[in-house]
Amino acid sequence: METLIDFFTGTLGLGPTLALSLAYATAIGSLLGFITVYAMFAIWMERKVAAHIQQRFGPMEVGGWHGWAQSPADALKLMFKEDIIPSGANKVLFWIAPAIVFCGVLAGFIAIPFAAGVQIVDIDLGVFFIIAIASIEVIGVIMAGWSSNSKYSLFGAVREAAQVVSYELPSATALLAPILVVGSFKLGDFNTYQAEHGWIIFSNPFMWIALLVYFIASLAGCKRAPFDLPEAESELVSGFHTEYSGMRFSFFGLEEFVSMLLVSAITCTLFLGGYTLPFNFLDVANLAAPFHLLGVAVLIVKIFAVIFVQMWLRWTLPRMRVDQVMTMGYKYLLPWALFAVAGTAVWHVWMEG
Amino acid sequence: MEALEMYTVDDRSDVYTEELKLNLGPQHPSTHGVLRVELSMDGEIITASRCDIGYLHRCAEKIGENVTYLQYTPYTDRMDYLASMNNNLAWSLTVEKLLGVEAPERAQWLRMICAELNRIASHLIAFGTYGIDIGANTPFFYAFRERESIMALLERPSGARMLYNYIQPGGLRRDVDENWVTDVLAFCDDFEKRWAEYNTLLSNNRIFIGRTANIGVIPQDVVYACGATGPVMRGSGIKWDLRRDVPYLKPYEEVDFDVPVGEGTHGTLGDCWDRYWVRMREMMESIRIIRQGCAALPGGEVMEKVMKKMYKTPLTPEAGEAYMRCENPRGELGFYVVAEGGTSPIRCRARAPSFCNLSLLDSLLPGTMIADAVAIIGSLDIVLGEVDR
Amino acid sequence: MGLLNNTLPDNKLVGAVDTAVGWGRKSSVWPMTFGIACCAIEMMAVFAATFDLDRFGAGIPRATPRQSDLIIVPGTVNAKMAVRVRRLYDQMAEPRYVIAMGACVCGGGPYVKWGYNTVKGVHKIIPVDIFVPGCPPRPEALMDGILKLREKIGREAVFARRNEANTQMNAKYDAVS
Amino acid sequence: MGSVREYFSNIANGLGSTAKGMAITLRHFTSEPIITVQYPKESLPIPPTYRGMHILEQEKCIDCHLCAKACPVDCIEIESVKHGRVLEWKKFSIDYKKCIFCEFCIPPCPVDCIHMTTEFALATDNADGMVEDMLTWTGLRPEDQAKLEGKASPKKPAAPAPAGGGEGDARSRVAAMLAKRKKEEG
Amino acid sequence: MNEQQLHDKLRATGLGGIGELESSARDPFVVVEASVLLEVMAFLRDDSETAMEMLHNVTAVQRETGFDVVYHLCSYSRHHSLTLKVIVAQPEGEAGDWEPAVPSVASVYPSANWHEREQWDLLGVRFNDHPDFRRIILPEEWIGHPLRKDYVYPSTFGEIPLELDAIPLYERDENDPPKPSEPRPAGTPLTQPPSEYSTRPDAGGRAPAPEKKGES
Repeated sequence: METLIDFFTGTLGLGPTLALSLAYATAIGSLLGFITVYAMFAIWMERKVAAHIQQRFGPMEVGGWHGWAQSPADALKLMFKEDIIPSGANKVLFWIAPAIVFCGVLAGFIAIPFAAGVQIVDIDLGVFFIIAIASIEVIGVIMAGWSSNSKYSLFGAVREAAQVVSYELPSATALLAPILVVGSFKLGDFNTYQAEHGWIIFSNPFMWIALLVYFIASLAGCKRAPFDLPEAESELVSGFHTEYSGMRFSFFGLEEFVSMLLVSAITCTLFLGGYTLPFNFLDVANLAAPFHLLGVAVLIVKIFAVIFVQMWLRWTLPRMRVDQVMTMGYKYLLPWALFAVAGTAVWHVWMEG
Repeated sequence: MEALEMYTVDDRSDVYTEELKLNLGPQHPSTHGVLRVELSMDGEIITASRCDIGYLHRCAEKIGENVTYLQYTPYTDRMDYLASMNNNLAWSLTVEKLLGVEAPERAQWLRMICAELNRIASHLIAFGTYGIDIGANTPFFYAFRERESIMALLERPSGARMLYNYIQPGGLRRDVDENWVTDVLAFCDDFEKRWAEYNTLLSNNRIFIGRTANIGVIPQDVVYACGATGPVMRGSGIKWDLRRDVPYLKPYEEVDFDVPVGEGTHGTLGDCWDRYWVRMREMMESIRIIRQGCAALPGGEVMEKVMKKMYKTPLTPEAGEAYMRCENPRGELGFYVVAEGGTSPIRCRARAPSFCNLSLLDSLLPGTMIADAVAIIGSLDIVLGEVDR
Repeated sequence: MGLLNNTLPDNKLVGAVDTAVGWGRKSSVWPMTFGIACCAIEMMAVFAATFDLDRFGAGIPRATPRQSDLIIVPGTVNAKMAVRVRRLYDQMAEPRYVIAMGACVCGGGPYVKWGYNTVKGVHKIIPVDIFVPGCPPRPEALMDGILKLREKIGREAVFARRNEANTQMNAKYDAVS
Repeated sequence: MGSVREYFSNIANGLGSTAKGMAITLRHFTSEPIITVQYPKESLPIPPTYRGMHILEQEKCIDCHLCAKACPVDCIEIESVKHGRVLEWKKFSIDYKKCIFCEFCIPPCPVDCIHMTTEFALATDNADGMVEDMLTWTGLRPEDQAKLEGKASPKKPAAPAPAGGGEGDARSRVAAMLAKRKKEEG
Repeated sequence: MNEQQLHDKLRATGLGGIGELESSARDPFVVVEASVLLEVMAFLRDDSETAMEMLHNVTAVQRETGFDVVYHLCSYSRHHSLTLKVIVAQPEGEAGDWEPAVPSVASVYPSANWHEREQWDLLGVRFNDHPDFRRIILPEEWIGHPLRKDYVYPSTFGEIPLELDAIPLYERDENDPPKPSEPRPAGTPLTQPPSEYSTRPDAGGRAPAPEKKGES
């Protein structure tokens, strides 16, 4: 972000406020561009992964090789669909809900460091900022569920509220373990720490439990795999977005994949060494100017590995019931998260001591 | 401690709550067709439920009274469209009982093999759609992969993929081609490997067991009271199978197979998991039957000579009535035919197993959640073509 | 919308938009999980692995009528079900297409003579785009029907389905729903 | 104590069965062959006994209406004028809106002239486009007129002009199948 | 126990109204009086020797002289089954919509609940003191009982056209909207004539005589 500001003030000689706003504009614009392209690719990837697991081809005929143009075609079609607002619906809430859901998840990307300098703002409370912002999405979902005046979407919204709120507890506690090791909340420090000391996941055995707990809690956070109760396909017809059609529905579809991206980015940055290679192989953090963008590529490869595991889980496991999701959250994940944090603390005190 | 009581709300008299009427409507991903269940809900818990059927009523019994005996066979296909070979078998046996005719030896063995193949295909669909009801989409695709090979096998002699019209009164439409039996045996060997795969994928999955154990428990007296038969009855521990206890086809006496019964392995006896597990084990029993059937397949004619003329002039059995029960994948299908000498019966009643199994639903649903309701409907494995006829 | 409906001149630009949007709609037709009878099992076979419909982008069956563009009516529609089919069709978002799958909904099928409560052909209650006869039609026959529907969608103008003729036709249907 | 043991067995069982299930799906993802039949390019092998669209060998047909009577849904309509032994064909149509492909019209035919082919692609977009006409020629052929007037009919081979139907639709494919079947017998 | 021993046990109970065992038919049946039906059923179910656990099937058959309701009972522990018949003769007075009445056995065998509702729905056989007596398969507002021999096929149900060559709704023109079928006043027999272009069986809804179709 600083390089952008220097570029605008230095070479173009603009005033500081104009340069700052232009820098933020370009940064957020490129972030939005990356996210939409990523989302389209992720939807296509999900359909191909699902297809090959089920021994079929998935999208083939649309576009050229292996149906690469499938997601743009879906987006184009959804744009020209009729935008239905149900008669009994609460118009304002119905109209604004997808926007809130999408912004809630998009705001989390401010603190994610994609490469050495490539980060919009290195917020001090980085990790907890992301978790807090990502929970705004629940408000949007409840709005969507309540305002579309259909019983199924109301059930979906209420389930969503119960599930996501109760899964923030174990996910936040599980993230305490890496924070203990690094000693700061800023995501930039995580990368520098992991550049010198190697990946946090290998720092002590309890970290594996923290990673597993966080991974499961993040699945519930973005309504995926065994926890896709809010839009349970077979029970609640289509959950909270039953009444949405056309472009509004595509926002909900996009939001699911963007929250997967956000959650995988956090997992990679905190546990799997951000944009650094395993034994700081190429010392990516402080390479020369144009090459430090290699970090972005490293981070994206790791993100897609984590996303592949999420997709792989979705097409294997059945769905849990609402009360089972709650018992798992409070009885199984939370105690193990605390155990992992306590274990890490004891381990480090004993190692340094 | 009493300070704590002050805060707990014991009597909910002043708390105003309202019953929510929910329509598990005719178009719903997991009602296995067009069944509508009116649920009144208290939050996620169902307090009362009432089934509303008739969305697929296709006047089967009125057609029975206007169409000749042979021409009614395709309509029996369309009653339980997942096990149409077994329906044809039940109808043909009823007409043969009415006429006092016996199908030739080879036809009876081929009927048994085709009926068992169709039973496996029907149980595969029950397994696949039950996976989707509980949320796992992949078992559905593996189940349909096996089902396609069964349909290809049954397509060769009968000529159709799903509604066969192959078993007709007096025998079979035509004989099977020569390497049909070897292909059937090849399918049986391949199926055993796949079956083990299904179990690791779904049956022993902890989440699946959590979703189906101890849910929708049917005690044995309710089974008798509501007239539930087939896997629903065997799931509750009653060891009864028409193929073994009242053999309606001679080959069933010469073939040895055992009748899988629910044992309450995960949770109490008679829950959804037991019914599901009975169906899975019945698939392996059918494989055993098919292997023994293929080994002992006699040669000879396939269609009774005196019945060959029924294609040209319709059958006219003399006055009388006949009631025949056969073991369908979903339970005991009974045809009650009253004939008075014409070319078509004056009354042709089908006692559909899904119709009786579904009458259990109203007593099972209250007290469960929607996710369990979906699991219970899936475990009863109803087919609406048969419920509404 | 009224302005855009019928004042668009037919020139290169509008033609190009039509083909582009037509390609978009054609290559992502989302059917509805709506199964009535035996044809529904053959429709499930079309979604399954052997005849994968996802190859044409139509592989995500949506459960709600709002998000689905294509309603395949597989199985006999009787008097009690006709009102529901009609309501489902009304709830679908506008560029919506109908495939009548199976002889029962093409023109009565096996229940044409003695069916006292079956609707002889679903085109009597909702406008049908493609008829796929067969009892039940093979999965390949349904895919043949879907391919023909895709060509028909590809040729359609962007707002073809929103002009007056279409809305009047639907208005006549309000009697049923 | 029992609940603690059950607590840990739940965890072990859950993780174990999930891992085994994921192993299977991974094996399917990597090594299992894809079994999709890409319809427009390839198609499943259809057995000859398949019950698809009908074919009529018109020369053999003696207009006895037995197939029309045997049909449970009366979807076969036959109209022809009898001039002694010669038939002047008006119409022999099968209404595929009603036909349930039950093959009851095949056995009663005394001269065995109606068969079922393996043709299944009948999708059309007009409501009454599903009434397929089975005739290869209508009215009287030249040799029929000759027979009528009593002259010796010239011995030129009957060239049945396939009535109507472009290349793509089902009728022409059935006509081609009819010609192929005649070659096999002839 | 075969049917004969079952019949002797029934006779041994001393209940009146139990007819002869019709052993000549393929499934030997016993004709039972409507009044004594409930006690016979309760006895067959509770007696340890007969132990008829399940009522397999309830069917009503319309004959020229009236209706008979057939009950198939079967025992799973004793491996035997029995058929009971209740014959309700049609009094000469009424014609058309006369409804035979038979006591409901839903109190003894709950499975009869749905079977009896279906027989009422399709054949119009009334079952007295049935717990939840309404149509099960046909819509609530359906007129008439379709399986009756003299049933006339309706041409529309409310607005929905049920005829083969009815005009599709979108081809109707506004100026002559379809006349809504006025509701039939209660009690009047179902005599609306089939519309002129209907291919319904010939007038009166009677199924065409078989010889017209099958015999050649």
